[in-house]
Amino acid sequence: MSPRLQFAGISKLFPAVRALNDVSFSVGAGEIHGLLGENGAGKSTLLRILSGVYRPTAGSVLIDGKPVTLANPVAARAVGVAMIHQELQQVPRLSVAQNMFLGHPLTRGGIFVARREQERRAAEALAAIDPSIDPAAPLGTLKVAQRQIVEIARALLDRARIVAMDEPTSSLTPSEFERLAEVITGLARDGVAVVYVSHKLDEVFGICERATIMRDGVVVDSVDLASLSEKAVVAMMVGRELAQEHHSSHASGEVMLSVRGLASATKVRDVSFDLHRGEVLGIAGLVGSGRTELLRLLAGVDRASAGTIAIDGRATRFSSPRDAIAAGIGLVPEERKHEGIVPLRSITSNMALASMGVFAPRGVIDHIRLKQVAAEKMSRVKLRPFLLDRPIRLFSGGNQQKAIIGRWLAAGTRILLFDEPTRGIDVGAKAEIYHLIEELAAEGHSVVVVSSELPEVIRLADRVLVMRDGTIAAELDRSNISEQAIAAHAIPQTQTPAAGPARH
Amino acid sequence: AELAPLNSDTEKDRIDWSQVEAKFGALPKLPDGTKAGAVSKTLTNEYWRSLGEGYKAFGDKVGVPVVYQAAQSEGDQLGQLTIAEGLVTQGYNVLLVSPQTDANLQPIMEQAKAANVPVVNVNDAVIPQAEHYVGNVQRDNGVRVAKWFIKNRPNGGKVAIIEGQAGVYAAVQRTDGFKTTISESGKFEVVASVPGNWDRQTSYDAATNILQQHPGLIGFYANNDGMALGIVEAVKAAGLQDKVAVFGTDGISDAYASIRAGELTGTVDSFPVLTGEVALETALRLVAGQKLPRVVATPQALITKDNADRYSGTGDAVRKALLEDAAAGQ
Amino acid sequence: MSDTTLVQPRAEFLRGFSMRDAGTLIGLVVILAVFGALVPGFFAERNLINILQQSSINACLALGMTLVIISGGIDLSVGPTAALSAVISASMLVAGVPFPLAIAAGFAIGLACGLVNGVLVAYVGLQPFIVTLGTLSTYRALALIYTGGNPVLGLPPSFRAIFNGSLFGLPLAVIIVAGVAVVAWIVLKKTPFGEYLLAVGGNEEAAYIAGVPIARTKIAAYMISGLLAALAAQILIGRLGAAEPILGNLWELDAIAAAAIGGASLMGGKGSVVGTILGAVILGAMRNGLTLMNVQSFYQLLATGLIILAAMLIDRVTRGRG
Amino acid sequence: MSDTTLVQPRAEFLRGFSMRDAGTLIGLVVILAVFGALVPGFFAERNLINILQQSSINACLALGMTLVIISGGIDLSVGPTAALSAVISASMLVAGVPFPLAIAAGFAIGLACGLVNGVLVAYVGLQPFIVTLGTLSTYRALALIYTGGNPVLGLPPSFRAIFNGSLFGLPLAVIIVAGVAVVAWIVLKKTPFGEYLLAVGGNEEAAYIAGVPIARTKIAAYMISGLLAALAAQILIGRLGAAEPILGNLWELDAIAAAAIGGASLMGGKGSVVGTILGAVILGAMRNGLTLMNVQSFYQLLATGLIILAAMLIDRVTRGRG
Ligand SMILES: Nc1ncnc2c1ncn2[C@@H]1O[C@H](COP(=O)(O)OP(=O)(O)OP(=O)(O)O)[C@@H](O)[C@H]1O
Ligand SMILES: Nc1ncnc2c1ncn2[C@@H]1O[C@H](COP(=O)(O)OP(=O)(O)OP(=O)(O)O)[C@@H](O)[C@H]1O
Ligand SMILES: [Mg+2]
Ligand SMILES: [Mg+2]
Repeated sequence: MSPRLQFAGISKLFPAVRALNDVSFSVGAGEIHGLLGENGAGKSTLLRILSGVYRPTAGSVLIDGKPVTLANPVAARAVGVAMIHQELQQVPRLSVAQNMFLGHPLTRGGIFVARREQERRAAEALAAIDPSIDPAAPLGTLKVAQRQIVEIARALLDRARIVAMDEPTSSLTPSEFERLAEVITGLARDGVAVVYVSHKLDEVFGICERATIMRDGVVVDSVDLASLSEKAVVAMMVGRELAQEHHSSHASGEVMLSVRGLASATKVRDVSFDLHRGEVLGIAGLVGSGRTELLRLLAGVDRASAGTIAIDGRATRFSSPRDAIAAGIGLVPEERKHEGIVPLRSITSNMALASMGVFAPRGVIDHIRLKQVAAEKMSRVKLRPFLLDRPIRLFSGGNQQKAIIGRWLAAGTRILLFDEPTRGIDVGAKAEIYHLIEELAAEGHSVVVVSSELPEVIRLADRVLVMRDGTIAAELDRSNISEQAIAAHAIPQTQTPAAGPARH
Repeated sequence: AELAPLNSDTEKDRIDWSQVEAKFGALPKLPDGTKAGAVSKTLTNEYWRSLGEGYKAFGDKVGVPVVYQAAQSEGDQLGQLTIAEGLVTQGYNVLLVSPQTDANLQPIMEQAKAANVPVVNVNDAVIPQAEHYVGNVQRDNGVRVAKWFIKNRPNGGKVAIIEGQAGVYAAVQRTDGFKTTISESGKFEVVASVPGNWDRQTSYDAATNILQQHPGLIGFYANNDGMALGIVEAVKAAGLQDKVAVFGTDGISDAYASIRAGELTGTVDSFPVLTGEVALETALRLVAGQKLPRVVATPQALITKDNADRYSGTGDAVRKALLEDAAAGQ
Repeated sequence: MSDTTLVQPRAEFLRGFSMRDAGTLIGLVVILAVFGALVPGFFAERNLINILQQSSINACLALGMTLVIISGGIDLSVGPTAALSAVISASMLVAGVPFPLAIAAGFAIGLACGLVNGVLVAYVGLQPFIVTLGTLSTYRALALIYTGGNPVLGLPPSFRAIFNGSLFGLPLAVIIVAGVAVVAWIVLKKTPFGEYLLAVGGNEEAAYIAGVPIARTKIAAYMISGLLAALAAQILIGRLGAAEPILGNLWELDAIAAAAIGGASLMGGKGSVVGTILGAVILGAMRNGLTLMNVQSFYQLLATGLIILAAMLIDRVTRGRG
Repeated sequence: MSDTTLVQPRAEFLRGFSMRDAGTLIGLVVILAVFGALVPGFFAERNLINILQQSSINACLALGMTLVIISGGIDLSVGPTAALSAVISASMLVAGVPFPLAIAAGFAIGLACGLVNGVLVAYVGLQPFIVTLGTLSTYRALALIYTGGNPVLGLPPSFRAIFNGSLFGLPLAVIIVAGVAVVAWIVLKKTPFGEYLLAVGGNEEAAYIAGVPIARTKIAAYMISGLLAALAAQILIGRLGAAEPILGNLWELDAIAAAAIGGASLMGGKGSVVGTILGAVILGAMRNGLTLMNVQSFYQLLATGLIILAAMLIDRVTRGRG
């Protein structure tokens, strides 16, 4: 019997980039197939071909042994392909349900949108993962994690034969993943072929029997995961062994940043802490506990309603990010596409944006110097492909993130605030970024890392602040940091702490 | 009976402004509280401001208050309709309208009729249903300039026309009058007839291009004075002021100044102040119940350096000069 | 999640009438109050009807413009589209063609003009502003060439009566446009097409991936705009009794102003039928009030500019950033 | 990481002259070729200089417009800004104020007009289209009120000589505008402000977080647009010898057309100085050619529309989607 889904010799050429080269593998009905690879390996490109967004330069896609023409997303949907895109593809002004049914609305008599019916069906689909999401709410009022859940639920509505998921959990918590895993295994039981892309290897090992590993646009191998260790898979992805890194602390006693009684108009209240030179401070907490908002206050993006921020002992007031940047603070934001990059501009321009004064000491940009610095910083963050003049929108998410980190390196920032620094970033790059963060700390930078991935916090932080309901619920020093301890403080007291950092 | 659509240039039921008093006597006494409302195209053109001055002047003379409004720009058709409708609702006894186009004030004719308010169409665009029209013959503007060329440039030559906004009545008529008359003489060639959109800069550029392509050109006719003054600058910039005659239309004060300075060759003045006076007088005679011919023709004259002074004195002096012209049958 | 408040059903009416529309309404109320205080007779029934009638043509165009703007486009060619439709309908009427046929021909012209705009935007991928700037000249030129620049006169009185009558004391034009507004509201709020418009203007890529027919949605928006321009043309020639090739000069600016005052964002993805109608009435009331106050035209122009800015400011203040 | 070939340095000239500009250039060449074939003397040196001179004012405005468009805005008020600047400079000149002072006053007016636009857009957060639609009326009204609607005549010939002269056979206006273009090119390509403009128009939120002074960048763009409108006004009154309050009518459309033909995207974040200049010359060559061919006015209007569309199409075809 022919496999449900088969890629046969797929190649894709973009101007100046060969994103895919002769990719072939297949996925059987009822199989959950992992697709692994570093940033830029070509995973999203392959899935975008499957979902009709791109057309392959060569090769074909076969479903149940028959070649199919995937000329556009409608055609792909028609042959039973549903896809969750890596970048959230949503219309903020429409409701959750409208977004889920966009392009194929339920109607009454073919004329009017059957709103109630859509909302009912949407609620059903959402219920499997997060029943708290209101299908009638405008999508724009949801948080990233909820928006991602909506995206997943949308794919479930289709009752497709093939479901492709491109990093569906990048903003989700482990407990949300668990519910998603149940949904996915349910799909597989019903005979759906699932292609699952994630940089979180534990997830892939958790739900996939088989996986295809890609590197630089080619298939390295399709393997049975049961017979392999994570380490071996990682080695295949990155083409080398990743050294097991251990935490090392560079914190000094010198206070760099001192926050007292900080509050925002909306969520954050009474936050006080010190950040030392060379320290990596982790901030953990549930979704919506106010971590992002706290970072935005520190970075001058939002204005504080009360409290003080002192840098090197001097009290400062930020009325815009400019002030914070001048004081040596830089934010690597959570929503890269909307808050991080200027899509049409080159890597170099994106990098230089925060430090124009440095590159143009006399009003005119010193392009020679700019290029040198860009080359230097981008090789430090290991940009791939190394095309500094190429618009950043053409890079994979992980590489966009590297450019944003490079931005702060170029600006000589002393205090770096990372909001979910490795969301959507592969194991290799992740290790690079961890390493980078440690290097920065060792050089005397101070770093704040907000992360929903507890292993990440544990790996990096010298000290962890746990946020709950907009304020700091606990402070854990290195010796006390553990997943259990963090979870215990993150969850509102009235609930019984479950094992692991469960939320909701 | 249905009125035949008005053509102000050819209507037979007409009277020259100079004959009105002779035929219909002095202005009769008006009902108490008579007030007149007037709306014209735009105040951004001196011509229409002068017309308003004429209304005001005559209104002051006979003790009738006049409200004078204009649309915000030339071509603002619905805005002008709104203004005119406002005047009807406010209960003016007579309306003087200078419509943007032949049609845009048509509803006013009906509303005014229902309210028993006479309407006088003053100059330029012609409402076909208008029962009363005061103004000059648009075509005649062009004819007069053409005649000047035929008389003063007996050897003929190449001439060019810079037109107003495409499709506007006055522009079409003036252009046609000039073109037909000068072509009939057989000695002249109209080498260009292109739009200047009532705009000085556009006319300047067009004139520059025409002069460059036809170095032997002997004259320009422009549909208004603003454009003519733009052409004058282009002619000066090309160093051809002695060879190229430039004519405008309207007789605004800048045109007079330029004529006196020897730059603009001439303009066809249609005496807007006087036109305003005559128009309001006509309107008030209607209010008083007189039956007047459908068209009251107002004067115009070709102004050149030779006669500029004769037509640019005070209101009364000009009136006298024009009455003399009328008597002399010019 | 504690936001259960959001799930409670709201009345359908309130769904249609957003916070943003409330801002526009406040703007209208302020302007009406000011004129009411300054102009005696401003609130007379006759004058209020005048305001509605005088706003109706702009409102009609602005509704089409709103849909185009929501789709992320703009239609500068509405005036010339109306002119072309008007002269062709009118010359057929004068030639004795039956009304329904002549009117249908006018509508067909409007649809065709919109189709050309839409195809150039959606399939060829040109920028809406520049496409409709080009067709603005082209359609106007066609109308002028077709008529030789002359107005088409002598429309049958019975035709004029269609668009010129009254019903329950309201001008038919007002009723027709109100009907159009209701349909537009339903289309935007209740039909897949309305969703597609919002999606295409709000996030074209997401809409494409979701399978929204991008090109067809955009083309339909321009065709509706063309159709409504043709309808405005019929109303106007009914009122004027003549069709001129230069009719509709600068209509696009008023229509865009009405849509923008009503909350449409020229970045696309946002706009309100109710707001647009309020915006058109704000502009109409302003013109009417200034005329009744006998404000000299230069100062009227000044007031026009300032009131547009003021309407936007009031709205801005009442709804906060966003 | 094998794509090192792409990192090789290209000549700086080629960097400034992008693929997109090549598309515009081809459009220009096609239009020149057509007119050259149809109009004898079109390629005469004198005529080519005429074309440049006649394009210079629009090019000047379009450069400012390009910066505003890149920042994600639009400036409809350039014409009235120019008019206000012109009548104030001119009346000072006529009153005997020394040239530098009168010219400086004109420039100050331009900057002030731009400042008002910029503040309303950047600080108050209103939509650029509607803000400048409002100031379009407001500034025009101020110019009309200031002059009572009359042109200001009798500019000193020595003043006129400043903007009206020639250098190396080229009109001074052309040289001035070329200089402005070079400066604009440098600003856009070589200065932080240029990067800020592109970033603000490309992704305002990201630019803000990266520390770009959003408000100041936008305001500066509008002020430059105002300043260049004032410069265009000085050139024009030098040429015409009179300053009219109605000067600059519809300038905004030509300027936007030039910028759009040259590749500026009205969505912001994209635009080219070279392209804009080519766009202005395309429009200028078209007007010139049509006049020389003595095309009748209706057909000129038709040709104007069609050529704008053709220029966009040629460009579109030569560069592919995007
Ligand atoms: N539209 C495009 N034009 C040009 N190049 C592209 C385009 N889209 C993707 N690429 C390039 O193709 C390569 C593969 O990218 P892709 O997004 O498929 O990677 P990925 O494996 O999904 O990475 P990530 O894990 O970061 O999501 C990258 O080098 C990327 O820069
Ligand atoms: N009620 C809300 N409506 C709309 N946006 C919200 C709301 N609450 C929070 N946000 C936005 O969602 C983002 C995350 O919010 P917050 O700082 O509260 O959470 P967090 O602890 O960082 O959690 P996470 O980033 O994991 O979602 C921020 O950008 C914030 O502005
Ligand atoms: Mg990807
Ligand atoms: Mg967060």
